[in-house]
Amino acid sequence: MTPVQAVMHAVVLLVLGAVVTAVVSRSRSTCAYLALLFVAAASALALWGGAVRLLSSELAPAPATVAAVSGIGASLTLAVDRFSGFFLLIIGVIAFLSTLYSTSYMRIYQREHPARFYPILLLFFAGIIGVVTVRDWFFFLVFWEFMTICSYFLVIYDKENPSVLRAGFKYIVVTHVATILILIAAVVLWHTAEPHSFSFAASAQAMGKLAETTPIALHVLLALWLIGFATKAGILPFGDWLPDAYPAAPSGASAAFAGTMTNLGVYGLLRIFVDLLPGSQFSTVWGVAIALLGTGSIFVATLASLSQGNAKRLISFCIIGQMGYVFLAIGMGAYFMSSNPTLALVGLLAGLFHLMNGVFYKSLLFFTTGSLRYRTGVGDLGMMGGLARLLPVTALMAGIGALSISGMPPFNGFSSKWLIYQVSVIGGIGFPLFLLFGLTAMFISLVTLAALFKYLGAAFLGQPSQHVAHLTEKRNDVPASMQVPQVILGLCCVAFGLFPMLPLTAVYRAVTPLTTALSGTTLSGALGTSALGLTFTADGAAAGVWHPLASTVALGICMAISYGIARMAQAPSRVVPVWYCGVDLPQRLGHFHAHGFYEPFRRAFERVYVTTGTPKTAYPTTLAKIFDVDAWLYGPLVKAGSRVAERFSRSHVGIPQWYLVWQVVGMVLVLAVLFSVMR
Amino acid sequence: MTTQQVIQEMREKFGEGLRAAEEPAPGALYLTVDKELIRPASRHLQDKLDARFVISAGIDRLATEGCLSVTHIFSRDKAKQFVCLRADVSENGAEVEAITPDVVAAGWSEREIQDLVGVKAKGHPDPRRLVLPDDWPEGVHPLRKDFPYDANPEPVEGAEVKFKEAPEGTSTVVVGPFYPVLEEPAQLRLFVDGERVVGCDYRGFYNHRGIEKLGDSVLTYNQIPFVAERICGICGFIHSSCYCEAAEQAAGVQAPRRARYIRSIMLEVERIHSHLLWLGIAGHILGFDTVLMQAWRIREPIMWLCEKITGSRKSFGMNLVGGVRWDISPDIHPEILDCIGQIEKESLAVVDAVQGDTTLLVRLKGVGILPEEDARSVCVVGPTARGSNVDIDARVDHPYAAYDELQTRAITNDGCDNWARVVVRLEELFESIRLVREGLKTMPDGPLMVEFAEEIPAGRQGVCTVEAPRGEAIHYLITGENNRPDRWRVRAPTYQNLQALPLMIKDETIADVPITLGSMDPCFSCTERVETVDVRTGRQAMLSKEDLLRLSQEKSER
Amino acid sequence: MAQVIGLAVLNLVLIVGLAPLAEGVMRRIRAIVHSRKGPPLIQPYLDIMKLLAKEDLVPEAGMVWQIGPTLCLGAVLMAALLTPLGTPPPLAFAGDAIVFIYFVALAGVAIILGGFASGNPYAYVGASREMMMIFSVEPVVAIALVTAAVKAGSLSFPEMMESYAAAGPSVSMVFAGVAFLLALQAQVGKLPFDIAEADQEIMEGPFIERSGPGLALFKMASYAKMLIFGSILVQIFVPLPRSGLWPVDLVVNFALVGVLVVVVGLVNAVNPRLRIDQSMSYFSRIVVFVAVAGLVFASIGA
Amino acid sequence: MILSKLKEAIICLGAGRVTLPYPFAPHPPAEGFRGKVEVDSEKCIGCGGCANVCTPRCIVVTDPSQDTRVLEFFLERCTYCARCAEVCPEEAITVTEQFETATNDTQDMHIKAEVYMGSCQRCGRCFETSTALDKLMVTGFQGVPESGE
Repeated sequence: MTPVQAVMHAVVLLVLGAVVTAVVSRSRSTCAYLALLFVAAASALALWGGAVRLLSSELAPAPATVAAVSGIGASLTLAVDRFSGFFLLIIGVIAFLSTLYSTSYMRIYQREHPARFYPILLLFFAGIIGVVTVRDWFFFLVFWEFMTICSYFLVIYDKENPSVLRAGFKYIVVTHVATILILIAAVVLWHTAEPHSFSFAASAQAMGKLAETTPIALHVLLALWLIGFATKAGILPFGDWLPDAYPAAPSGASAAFAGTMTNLGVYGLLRIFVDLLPGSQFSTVWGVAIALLGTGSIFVATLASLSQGNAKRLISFCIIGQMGYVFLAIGMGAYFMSSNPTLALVGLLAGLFHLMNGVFYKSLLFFTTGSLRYRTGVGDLGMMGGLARLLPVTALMAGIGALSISGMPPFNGFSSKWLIYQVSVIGGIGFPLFLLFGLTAMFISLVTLAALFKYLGAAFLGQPSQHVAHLTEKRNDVPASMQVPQVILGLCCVAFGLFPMLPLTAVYRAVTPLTTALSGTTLSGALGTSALGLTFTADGAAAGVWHPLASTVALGICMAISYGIARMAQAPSRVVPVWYCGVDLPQRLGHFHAHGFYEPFRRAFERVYVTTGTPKTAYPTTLAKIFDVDAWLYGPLVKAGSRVAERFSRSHVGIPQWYLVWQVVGMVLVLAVLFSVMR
Repeated sequence: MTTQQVIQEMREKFGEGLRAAEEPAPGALYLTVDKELIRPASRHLQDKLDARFVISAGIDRLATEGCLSVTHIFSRDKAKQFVCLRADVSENGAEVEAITPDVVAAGWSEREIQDLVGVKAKGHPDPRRLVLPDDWPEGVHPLRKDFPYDANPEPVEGAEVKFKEAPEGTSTVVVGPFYPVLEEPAQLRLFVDGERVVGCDYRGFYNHRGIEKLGDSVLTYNQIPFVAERICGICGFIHSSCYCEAAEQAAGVQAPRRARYIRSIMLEVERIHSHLLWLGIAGHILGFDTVLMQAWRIREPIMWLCEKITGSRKSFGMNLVGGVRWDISPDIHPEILDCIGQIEKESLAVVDAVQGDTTLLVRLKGVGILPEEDARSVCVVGPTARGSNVDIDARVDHPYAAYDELQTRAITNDGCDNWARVVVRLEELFESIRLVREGLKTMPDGPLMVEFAEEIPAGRQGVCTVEAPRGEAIHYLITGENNRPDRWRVRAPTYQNLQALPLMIKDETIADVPITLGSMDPCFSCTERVETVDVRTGRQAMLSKEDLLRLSQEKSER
Repeated sequence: MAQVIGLAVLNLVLIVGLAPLAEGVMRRIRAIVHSRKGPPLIQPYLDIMKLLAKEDLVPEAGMVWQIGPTLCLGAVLMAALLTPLGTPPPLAFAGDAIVFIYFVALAGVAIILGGFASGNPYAYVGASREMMMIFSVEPVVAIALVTAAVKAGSLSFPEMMESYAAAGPSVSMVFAGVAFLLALQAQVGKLPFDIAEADQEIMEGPFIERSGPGLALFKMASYAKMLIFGSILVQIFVPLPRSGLWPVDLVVNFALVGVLVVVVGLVNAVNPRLRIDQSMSYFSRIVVFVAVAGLVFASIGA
Repeated sequence: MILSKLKEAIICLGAGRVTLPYPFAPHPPAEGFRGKVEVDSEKCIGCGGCANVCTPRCIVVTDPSQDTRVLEFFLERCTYCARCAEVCPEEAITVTEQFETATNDTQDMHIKAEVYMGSCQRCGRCFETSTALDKLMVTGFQGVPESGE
């Protein structure tokens, strides 16, 4: 069985599974376990396919054409190259874990029918697998759209909640704008290609042609792609849907989105800018643009996350920030592709490694928020507190996730961020803007830490609020099927932090075949020969070192020394109540409300990201207005269509007429502009 | 407006409701009204007659006149006059209409009367217990005459004081009773959003020493000055002087001129030391311990001077009703002048340095704002008021001791913030130095004590105010039998100033709360002098509440 | 290997052994400014010994609280192992400037999480302030170190030292050094930046529930930071001629750190505490300006 | 700002060290300091005036027998106002400059003065005779006194 066959089988299995689960959906548990079974099988196939391809020495497998729509030059062409294989591995892991998690988690939705979840989840995975294997823009968009629609239904699963419907509507509008942009770009390339074809190979040629004839048109196309994929990846200002949609979806689905769907934005980006795009000057210019977008997202989204009161919303903003890191790294990698292959390699490695690490801790953090919701029924951080006593394992895993996402050594987030900083500092010597980006990223990783500490501090530590006080008396962690995914991801965070060379090798194998620019580089040439530590070597000189294992052992020894000092005098210890200036305070009054964390800092930066729903501050700066995408772009759309959305989601069928019209009109307009430019 | 005009206007307004009006001594007008009229009469005094609320006193007159009475004392500063508005209620259903809705500043004193004398304030916006301990039984009022001064009622088990609820979305930060910058116990519950204070609630009176009760049940006229001196550890002389002046007023005598000069000089010396002490504390609150150390170093000579003049650094023990015990002999004048000259020089250097210290200024300017209208409505006193541009100063408005001859001025500042209060105090420091010099120069010769021909008759009243470093202290006295007062009412300045704290710290940060509290130079022990038993708070793991209670009682027994 | 272990032991012994002395010197300076006699120089040693033997009072706070002091001192010692003290940093093969910054931040993490875990509202306020101090100060440290890295073309400490010693003084490094010096005051938690502890306001903030050995470890960590950051400042931002004989370099290093201790002690004695928002704006406006100027000069090669 | 810091430094450093070596070196109080009182029971005539003016009531007068009057000073409660010394007609109470009164034994702060007095034949109250001879005459001739009323 070739990888392509494995993938096809996986898709078929998932579609079949969707039908089966829909049929048996009368029983919640049967439905759940059957879904798990199908996903497990499909995941195994995807993993197998991905692993085989990554390990094989074959660089560029021939695409297999399954079906063709000859009239428009589109064909269902599938191929699993190493890059796809890398994504298949991620998809396989996350699909299985999030389905496993959902089997228990979905019990909290007693009102909703399971048929609205499992079959759609399975179709969603099928769509994602399709997206990363297809080699034709037409079918790429088919799978893309399939995935988007499925995810939309997952987002609005809790349909009784009006805010969920609003979030879902915003999501589908925004992502369809992105789809249209990608579609426009595809149509333009189809038009340019001789003969008219949607296939990737043809588009690469078409881009090469455009680069020579009308570079402006190619720039516009690249901008469309960038915006389109950045929207899916959640990069601000286009990814504004993300902090609304992720919290709305059930946690299992959110974890699946965070682990798979957002990453497809990066997949598309790399396909375009590294794989298909010829010509160095384009990657240089757009590399800076991508890095700039990434840095902007890092800055704005992470600062916005500080002021969030809802656990999932807080993490959603952090995720945007982490995507920003990936974009920053990829942007820098693209920038250096023509000038400095080592830096380019390390940049791309850092980006994809960070993406991979992100998959683990982002999904892990969504799982932990789900576990909190599962046990306490609340999602608002202000209503939690002291839950480490109730959910010790979840608390530990949330701690690991928090330290990973904020890049604390020796967890995995640090290893990839360390690489990003290396590239930005050493690359910044030649291009100082990257220094600024790198320092912003460093600063923001502390803000990420702060935001996640808000999550940990408000949810797990301290005194419980009166809402959860009755729960925290005894330990009652979530069921095993929810714990196992958390623990596996937590262990991955630790393991990949301690042994970064292992995943980096995989990333290296995935990314180098994409472009000839990297063909002269080797992993050991860039990051040293040691199997355990990273020695970043730029221009032949060692520029930075990070040896996680040695550092961790040394830290362990230092901690042992500290502990030894502490126990030197054998001081006795005694458990005492918390001291409130000498008064007996009821426990609930010791609860520190999440809203108060970093209040002065939050106040200083609150205008960076303004959301609808909050009263608008009369703040005149253009920065606030620019980032306030809600107000000038999405807000009016959402507002205008909210009633339609309601009907739409209730009926579950069809797409509103006006929306289609808008899509067609918009497409025609943009096409007209493009063609007029190209003439 | 003269006294007659005031009486005239009140009579026109309230007719027969105004039962009596008398002015036994200049500067104190006593009005008695029907209890139904107490609220309109107070409102009229405040709004139309430009009277500032000072304090209320609840008085048990069951034995003499068969009633309980409530006296609200107002000050008409420009007319240099106190107006005491009295209403009587019967013992059954002792209830009188609250004036707090109109006279905001009366909030605490009406609650205090509720606690101690048992006259309910009907319609009080916040009728919670103020003074009595949490576990004090209901219906026991320690300032009633039938309550023995050493009685100790059985504590109520499981009693808990009612605090305000924190607003939604805020956290509670408990400040005190044990808190590093509050040298005395008081509990402030801050409702915070992060660092920002959105509201607060106060619970104090942990330090009750039953001084008023002692004064009208145990001590004699000439013993009270020594207890009054111990109302405060910093401005003790103020209280003993104030008491003596009030008692002299009630007795209808005046201390000799020289004694009054000595009182004035010592009061100013006390102000110098207190302001320097406060400057140090303010520095300490900001973590600027160098200011603490240096301000106290500068202050130290004056403590030695006091020891030299009176025999003690603090608690001078100088005052008696009718005069002072020791002279300030001309031999010591050069030493005093040297000492205050040195202090003036060093203080000027400090002021010069501090004024340009931007790190200090950013912590003080624009923080702890108390706008003038708020300062007037809550009736804050002393530098707290003068820092908000309210020009009241008891030395000017109600001259006592030798201030009719030693002219001073009320030093005001319109900054309304913590820095304004600092500036007012620093200027007052130099003003005090000037007054000491002038007092020494113009002090007349003469006796130190006035001879009393006979015992002070019962039923006389006296009210006097003295400008303490923190603001005006008020002593109100009704003479009684057995060589002791029938009622002795004390109000320390902090009592009134503390009520402005919620306004001052609203929307400030937690970091600014201590310095804002410090900027009014709070003195809790002065504020809390009424109760008869120690409050038992602060449960410790090792000692049970009962153990602590037992220990404290053993300690206070001989 | 033996050399690494030897150097590591030397670093740890020097940092742990001398840190309380530096604190003692600062207390003495404070006392002189206060016109006081002041405690003996060894008082911090006695304090630590006393605390180590005292009963540890534990609120019902769980594991995060328990691990706090150990992690904090452990991370600081780990940072000490990455610090050049005139000698090369013993763990130079395991981490560079970025790793150093993050291990210092890890010490803050221990304080903050421990504070949150103690369940005291004051600890929450304090930990929240500590976090804000970290992200106002750490960027300055990062910018300064990155400036040095840009000048040296490498992020590892030995390379930076060598390259600066070879290249001699430059404008950018002076700016970076000044920025680092200004941040030093906050890094070691001295006035006017002891905002997170602020004993007059929030009673030691995150440490409010700490007592006994736990408090001793936090105190040691905070004392040790003075020597670590002092040495970094001396070694990275002062163009010292190297004698090549490590004991001499070591003595020179500690002599200069001693000067820094006096400076920090003096600033500590003559300042009131700033508010957290004031300190944040101080660092964002003034210090970041100085640091970025250094960076700009560095990128134009000055 | 730098200027004012310098001024502050000058103030601080100009003062030099002001910490006193006390308690390692003695530090006497100013002349006229009111410290612990001393009682000369020889001079005391048992009039009780001191007990009458004592605000903290730390002077207790008891008459255990008809010709003995005991004055007890419980000085741990003393507020050092020196009123007792002021009113004492015989100057039997003097104020010393002793202020180091910390002790582990409360007995150190107790003074007991016994005054032998005559008792009035009529009312039985104690009174002080003008001379010692008179006292002897009063008490000696009466033998062992009976218990008082």
